[in-house]
Amino acid sequence: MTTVKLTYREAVRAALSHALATDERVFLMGEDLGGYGGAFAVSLGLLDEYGPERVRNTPLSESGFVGAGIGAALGGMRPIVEVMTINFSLLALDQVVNNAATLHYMSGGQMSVPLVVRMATGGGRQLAAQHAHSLEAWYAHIPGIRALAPATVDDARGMLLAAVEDPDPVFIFEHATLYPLEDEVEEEPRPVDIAHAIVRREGMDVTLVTYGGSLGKCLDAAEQLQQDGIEAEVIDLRTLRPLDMSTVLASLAKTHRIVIVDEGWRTGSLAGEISAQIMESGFDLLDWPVQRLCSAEVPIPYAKHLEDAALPSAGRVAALVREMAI
Amino acid sequence: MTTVKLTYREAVRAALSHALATDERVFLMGEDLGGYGGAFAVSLGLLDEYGPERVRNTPLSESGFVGAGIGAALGGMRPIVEVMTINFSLLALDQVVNNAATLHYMSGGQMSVPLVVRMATGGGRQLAAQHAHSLEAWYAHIPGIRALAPATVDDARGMLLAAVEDPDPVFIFEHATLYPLEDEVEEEPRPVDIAHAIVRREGMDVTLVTYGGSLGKCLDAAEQLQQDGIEAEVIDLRTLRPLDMSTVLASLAKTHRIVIVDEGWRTGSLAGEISAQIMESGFDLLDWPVQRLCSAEVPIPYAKHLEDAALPSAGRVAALVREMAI
Amino acid sequence: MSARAGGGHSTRSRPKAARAPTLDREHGLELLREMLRIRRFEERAAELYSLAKIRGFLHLYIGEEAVAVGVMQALTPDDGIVATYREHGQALARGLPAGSLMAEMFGKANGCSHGRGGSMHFFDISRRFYGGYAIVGGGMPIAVGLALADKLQQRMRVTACFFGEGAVAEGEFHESLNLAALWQVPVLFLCENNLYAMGTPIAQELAQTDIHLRAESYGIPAQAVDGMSVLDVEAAARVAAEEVRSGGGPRFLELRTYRYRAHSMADPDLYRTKEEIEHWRERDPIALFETRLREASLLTDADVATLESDIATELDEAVAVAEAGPLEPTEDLLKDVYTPTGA
Amino acid sequence: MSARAGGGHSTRSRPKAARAPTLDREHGLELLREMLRIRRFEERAAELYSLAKIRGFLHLYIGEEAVAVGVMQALTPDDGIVATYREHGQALARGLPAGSLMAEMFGKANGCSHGRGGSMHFFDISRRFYGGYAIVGGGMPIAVGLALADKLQQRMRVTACFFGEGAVAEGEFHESLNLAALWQVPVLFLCENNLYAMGTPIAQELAQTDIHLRAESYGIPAQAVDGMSVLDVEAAARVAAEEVRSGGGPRFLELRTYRYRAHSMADPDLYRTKEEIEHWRERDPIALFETRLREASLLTDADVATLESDIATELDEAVAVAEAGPLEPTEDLLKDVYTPTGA
Ligand SMILES: Cc1ncc(C[n+]2csc(CCOP(=O)(O)OP(=O)(O)O)c2C)c(N)n1
Ligand SMILES: Cc1ncc(C[n+]2csc(CCOP(=O)(O)OP(=O)(O)O)c2C)c(N)n1
Ligand SMILES: [Mg+2]
Ligand SMILES: [Mg+2]
Repeated sequence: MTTVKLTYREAVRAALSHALATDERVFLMGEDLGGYGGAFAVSLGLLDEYGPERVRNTPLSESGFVGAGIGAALGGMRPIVEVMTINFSLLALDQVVNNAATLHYMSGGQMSVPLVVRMATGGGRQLAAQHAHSLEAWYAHIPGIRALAPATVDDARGMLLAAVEDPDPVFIFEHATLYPLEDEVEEEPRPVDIAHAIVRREGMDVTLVTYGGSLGKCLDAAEQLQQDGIEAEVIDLRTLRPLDMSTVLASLAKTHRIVIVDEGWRTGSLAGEISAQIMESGFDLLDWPVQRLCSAEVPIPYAKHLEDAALPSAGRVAALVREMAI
Repeated sequence: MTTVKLTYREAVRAALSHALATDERVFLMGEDLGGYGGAFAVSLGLLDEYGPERVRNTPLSESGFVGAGIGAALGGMRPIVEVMTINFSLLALDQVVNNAATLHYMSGGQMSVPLVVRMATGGGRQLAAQHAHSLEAWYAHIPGIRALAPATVDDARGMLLAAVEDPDPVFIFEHATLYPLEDEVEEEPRPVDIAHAIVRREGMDVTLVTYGGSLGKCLDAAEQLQQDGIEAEVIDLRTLRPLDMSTVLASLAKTHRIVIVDEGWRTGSLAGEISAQIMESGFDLLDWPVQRLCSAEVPIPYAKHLEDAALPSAGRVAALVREMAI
Repeated sequence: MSARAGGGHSTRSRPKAARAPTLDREHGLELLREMLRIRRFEERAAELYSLAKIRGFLHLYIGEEAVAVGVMQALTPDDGIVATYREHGQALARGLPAGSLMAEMFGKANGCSHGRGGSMHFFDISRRFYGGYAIVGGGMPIAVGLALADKLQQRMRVTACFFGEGAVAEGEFHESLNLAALWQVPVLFLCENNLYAMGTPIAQELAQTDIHLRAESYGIPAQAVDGMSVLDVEAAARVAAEEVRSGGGPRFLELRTYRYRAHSMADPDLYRTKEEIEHWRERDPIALFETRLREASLLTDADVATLESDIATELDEAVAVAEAGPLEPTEDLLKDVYTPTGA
Repeated sequence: MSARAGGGHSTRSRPKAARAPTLDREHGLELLREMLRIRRFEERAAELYSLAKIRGFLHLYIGEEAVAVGVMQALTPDDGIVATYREHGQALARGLPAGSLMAEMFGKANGCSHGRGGSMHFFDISRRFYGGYAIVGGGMPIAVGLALADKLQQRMRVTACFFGEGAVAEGEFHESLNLAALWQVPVLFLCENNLYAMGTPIAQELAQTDIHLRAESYGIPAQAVDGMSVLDVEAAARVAAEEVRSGGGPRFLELRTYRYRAHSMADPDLYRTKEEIEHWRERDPIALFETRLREASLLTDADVATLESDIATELDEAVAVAEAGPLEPTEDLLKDVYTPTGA
């Protein structure tokens, strides 16, 4: 197995390039795919390689081009749409909920919408309240779509390839702080299993469940806890809809304590849903009530110390675990 | 105390009329407030009484007129905006999240947005997947706004009046099946307390927590259960954000068993959030894991038998309670 | 009746009389039959609604038949169609079997959407009938995308996108027209201007009520057409569809029409006068066309009787199909949320 | 440089030369000072960004100063302003203290938004500066609403709404213009057409690149103005603002300008040529105006030296204010999510 070193950004780009090269139905569409290569330069270079028909620069029209992606998917294409950030994706939610998620079911199974929509999510870059939110929980609420949150370089590439093969609308949330992350991956791009969560670190004492931009924080917290002799298991959910609870419950059966770390606002968070499902299916396994660490319920502020205080951190994860009487 | 008999629809209208009559900053804005009196004829007659400046018919432009409502609120008015249904409100979510909910905080407290937005929600009328969803959980996720779900005739009137007095954006979700509901209320319109949930029926054996269109179903279920000798307490949440958990926990301390009934889709539902909060604050009170009854995770279908199967019902609430080994 | 009062179309720019296609007996009968089928179908639907056989929202097209029928003449089976919740006319004219539509409205599994959509959500992909969208304006970006797919795959076909004049105020209208014009995709926009969006007259919806002028501001060739004349509609649609099909980019027709019935069965219709409706009934597309055919000696009383009885038979059968249709098993409630995959 | 290449403004309809206001020394110095203040402020901000004193996104207005300064001449303190994330120029021209802006970008509690907004979200309600919107197009409905409030309360004032040409493609642009025209509210739309939306040239954004023509399609009187000439901008803005203020309904100015710097500090600026930028630098609004004043003998070297040194002092003080400013206590993180009420 030959491996290469890629950044998360390059991994997404490699997947895009692979999809464009191997499936002529694939095309990219989004704002500033031209000169910019997208807001995060993910697709930089692809326009030159594949031309403006297949790497299609769009105007600022989120509802329009997400809807056009749905239509193009119905027309036999495999569009990969980039919405710059999840904050702007609110402009397209009508198309997402009322059309993309609905058409297959409402047409009695006649129509499928093989659409992929990628977007950056999350805070941590001092961009303030119109650029920093994490609304993945909303997408995870919608039947008819899949929601993926690649947290590693390998998943950034492999999940996108799996998404392109999926017959239904898939939404991919790339935490904006991850793009520079570097890792060694297999040279050959290939889809990964998007049906399952994964244990990223094993441990006996407590389970940390997380996804996306918070995975690194949980792994750091696990390091900190190890110094106190606490062995934390870290689960990366990977797919936010449909949720794979079996991996979570298997871990709980071992550790009997669980903390969910989620950058979304606490009330109505995905963390809340997971806690509720544990309530329903893992109640007897619990030695301690499930805990959540989420973002503070504020529009994320610009000032660094305030933003830091608003978002989950490794230190706060570790502190919460230490309170759990282990 | 003089009382009058009003329908839910008339109660909302009475509140609108009262607000228009007593506060000249108030005006109504929404689609078809003219000939139709709004999609549900709630404001019928008010145009004649208050004229087209204060009862303002809008074009189909959800983002535009919700945004204009925010602006008018900043400009010293007290707009009451009607969005026909929560399904169409997706078109306005950018204005809701990125502006209405954010401006007070992000301006360091300089600006307030005293805006009221009303909309119908929910299924049960065979309107299919673009007219039948319950997305209140999404609104309940957003810091900076209040979310109200009047389930009774009295609340339909009094919550709206309280909302108009609130300095921040308030979203009111009126379940579309409630408009014909009739009840006796005090003659004089007055705001009600919107800070607290309320016990609608007392019972010792199990607590049913619900809101909006599901309150009636829970009360019916409680009747059914009584025949089996099970005394159900029924709590109407009333305000979905911020949540009043104290009333829920007080009831739990008495019954030790709880079922949450919520017409939203299960995964990521408000019911999940409440379950998670009970996990965190009421774990030791539980004799049985918290249960949820939500809508099936499908785009709500048109056919009556399928729609019935998808939505919560009194029968299914009762059945779930009976499984709880009381 | 002045434009201001909301009862009439703007006179600032009158619909241009499109060149009439030559009218022979066969074509004349075909157009008349299609319009009558729609009208009788909907009258039947209204009755069945009163009998509670049909539920939910039911939006009738009565008065607007010339639009769907005229446009459909210009389309081939290869072309795609995107419509609204008021789409019975388009569906019938497209050739969806009346029985599958009736069954859909009965909520039966043999309905064109398996009973899951109802009146507002007809789909038939085998006929490239892409629905049935009930969010006003929501179908428009989808039509642009279907057309984009054709362009990318070098298929010379048209996507016909129907919507009401109420949709013109929505942001999605604007984004769709801009995208279509910018990318020069083969979409034919068909604005059914019936002067009202529910109870709101056009003058309270749009600052510029000459909708085709609005379309032109995106650089899309546009034209207003008398939507009560099936021949005018057909003529204009043929020209426009041909231009779209041959790579000329998007085209836009504003079809000026009127609905005689209320917005939906739930609408008490308080926002317009009886006189206004009567005025428009004098321009009834079916009556007008019938007269024209008779005057040209292309139609006899016997022809009409045959048409009516054929249609009555077709509709009786459609209702029977609907009545006899099975309900989707409740156990299948969760089916088809996701597309089944091989694995 | 052709319009196609994205490097120039459309020549199909040239900006009309608005009547120049009489130029006296005092006014000339004022305009020059305001433009220079903006430029020097932003140069300072760029430096401070490199030093990581300022973080997040920083969008510079350099090159576009004539727009904010010219427009602001036409507004009274009673008028309201809605702007975008590229709003330093408007804020300074409006009279927000440079120190409060600098402190905001430093994330300090004495910033105009208490450090919660940063560069993209300046607010100062005491000066009716309503911000600072970073969702493209998102401020436009709000401006319509502010204007509606004025109309409802019979206040004769203007809401000035700034946005870029990129916003023109958004649905919210369309809905806002239609509402404003339909309701005839006193809003002055100010499209800062700098030819690019991030890296996308206008020809890839809009099917109709003559934006003022687009505005006219809503029945809003509109005009293209040379946005590099502060006097042209001022003249056009005075006329338009007066018409708005006196109840004439909305007006629309397309201000043709150019930004010399990258879209934001994060932008490597790969989408346009050095030559194109150089070409535009020859039309630098500050240099042009300085020359004009000198030619009219209204400006001396000493004046310029004084201006520069006054501004340098002002900015030194602003930076000192920012440096010295306190951080909002972390305990106050949850403050002001909701408005405190008496109860
Ligand atoms: C986004 C959205 N807003 C509101 C509605 C409610 N609604 C349904 S039909 C309609 C009027 C549409 O008028 P028009 O587009 O002219 O079509 P017509 O019904 O006249 O054929 C409205 C407001 C909706 N379905 N979708
Ligand atoms: C709705 C939305 N989509 C995308 C973005 C990302 N974005 C920020 S600025 C910008 C370009 C806007 O261009 P324009 O309106 O011309 O203003 P300019 O920056 O040139 O002043 C884009 C695409 C955004 N902020 N909001
Ligand atoms: Mg209409
Ligand atoms: Mg620009």
